[in-house]
Amino acid sequence: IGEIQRFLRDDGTIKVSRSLKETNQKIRQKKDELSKEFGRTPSISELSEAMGMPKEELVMALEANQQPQSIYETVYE
Amino acid sequence: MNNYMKVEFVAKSENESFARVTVASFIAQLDPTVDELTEIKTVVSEAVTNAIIHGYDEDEEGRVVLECEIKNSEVELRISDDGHGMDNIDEATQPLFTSKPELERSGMGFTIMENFMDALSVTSEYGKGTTVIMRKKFNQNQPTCN
Amino acid sequence: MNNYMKVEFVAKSENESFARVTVASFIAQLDPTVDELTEIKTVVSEAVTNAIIHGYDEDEEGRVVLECEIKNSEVELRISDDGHGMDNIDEATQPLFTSKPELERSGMGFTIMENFMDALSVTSEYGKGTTVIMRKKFNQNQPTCN
Ligand SMILES: Nc1ncnc2c1ncn2[C@@H]1O[C@H](COP(=O)(O)OP(=O)(O)O)[C@@H](O)[C@H]1O
Ligand SMILES: Nc1ncnc2c1ncn2[C@@H]1O[C@H](COP(=O)(O)OP(=O)(O)O)[C@@H](O)[C@H]1O
Ligand SMILES: [Mg+2]
Ligand SMILES: [Mg+2]
Repeated sequence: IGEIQRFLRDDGTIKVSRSLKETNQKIRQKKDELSKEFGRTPSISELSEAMGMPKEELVMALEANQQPQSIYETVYE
Repeated sequence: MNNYMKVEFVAKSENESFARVTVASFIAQLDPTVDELTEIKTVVSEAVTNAIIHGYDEDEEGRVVLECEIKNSEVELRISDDGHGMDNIDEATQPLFTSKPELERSGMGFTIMENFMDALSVTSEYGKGTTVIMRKKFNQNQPTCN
Repeated sequence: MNNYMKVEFVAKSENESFARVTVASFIAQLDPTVDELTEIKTVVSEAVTNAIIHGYDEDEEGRVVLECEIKNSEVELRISDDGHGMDNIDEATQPLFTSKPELERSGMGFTIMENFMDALSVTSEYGKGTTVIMRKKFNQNQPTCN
């Protein structure tokens, strides 16, 4: 139980940026799995159900690995 | 870092989760912790739900306006509606007070906003509308992990 | 299903990603596929980047306005700025045309918008500003399994 409590506490204090990136990787895996299974890309609701995650969190996490595409980096790096 | 956005949307309950993501993705620039973001999303839900349900009785002609301003590490949220308004703000903001017990509302909306934010102010005029302003400082303590 | 939102934000490049998530979470109501959502986010990026970089030269006094309307299964996006505007829209919308080659822009923004959306219209006045309107129908094909 102490372990779980520590896990929960750590989970709450990690930065959103890191949490979203980790979730993003899991979503990508799940998306590939479902695409193979269905023979087409899954819808947002299918993916959110498969991930056990609300649509809104899915949408935010989907953006997480897009950051390097931001014009800031395109223009200034 | 300073930034500003304003979003306006139809008073439909579907837009509560839209409002939550919108604010969350704006605040994400400050790279808060998961807990801090969850708290902000909760107060946005409470204030937006109040505007939709109490302000407009879910009348889809109603428009909710949500502004978010970032000044250095402080966030100010302003949620307003031109709906029914209230005549007794002191009573309305008491814990457990609800004017819609039939909807199984908890009456804890304002109490939650007060607890999760550093400052809360409510202005309202009966028949005119309501504005809720909340403030919170982020990144008070340096990140412990990352 | 009908719905409407309007968001206004400072012409800062950080807000490009904010605009993408805002539109994506609004459109999520139509239950698009992940790929459809990616396409919509791409056109939002192109139009918002243009407003910030070409319309305002990243002047943070500038405000970008993004409206999104859902009518049944059709989405209309309107992105506008009160920036520099253009005097030759035909030339500007040609593939590979860019007025800022020094920024390594590809000149493909309008071409991408045209390809990913069902309809694109651009209005602009030199010295006044620009409005881009795009439309797309979703869920053309019913889901095959569910
Ligand atoms: N935007 C608003 N417009 C009109 N009345 C409001 C608004 N927000 C809150 N109220 C009033 O304040 C009361 C308390 O709000 P709250 O603490 O969120 O509890 P609840 O929403 O569960 O009733 C509401 O029942 C309502 O009477
Ligand atoms: N919002 C805008 N305000 C002023 N000029 C614009 C705007 N959007 C596009 N333009 C003009 O149209 C040209 C082509 O745009 P685009 O196809 O997106 O290519 P790029 O952004 O790579 O230059 C730009 O280089 C610019 O001159
Ligand atoms: Mg409430
Ligand atoms: Mg462009």
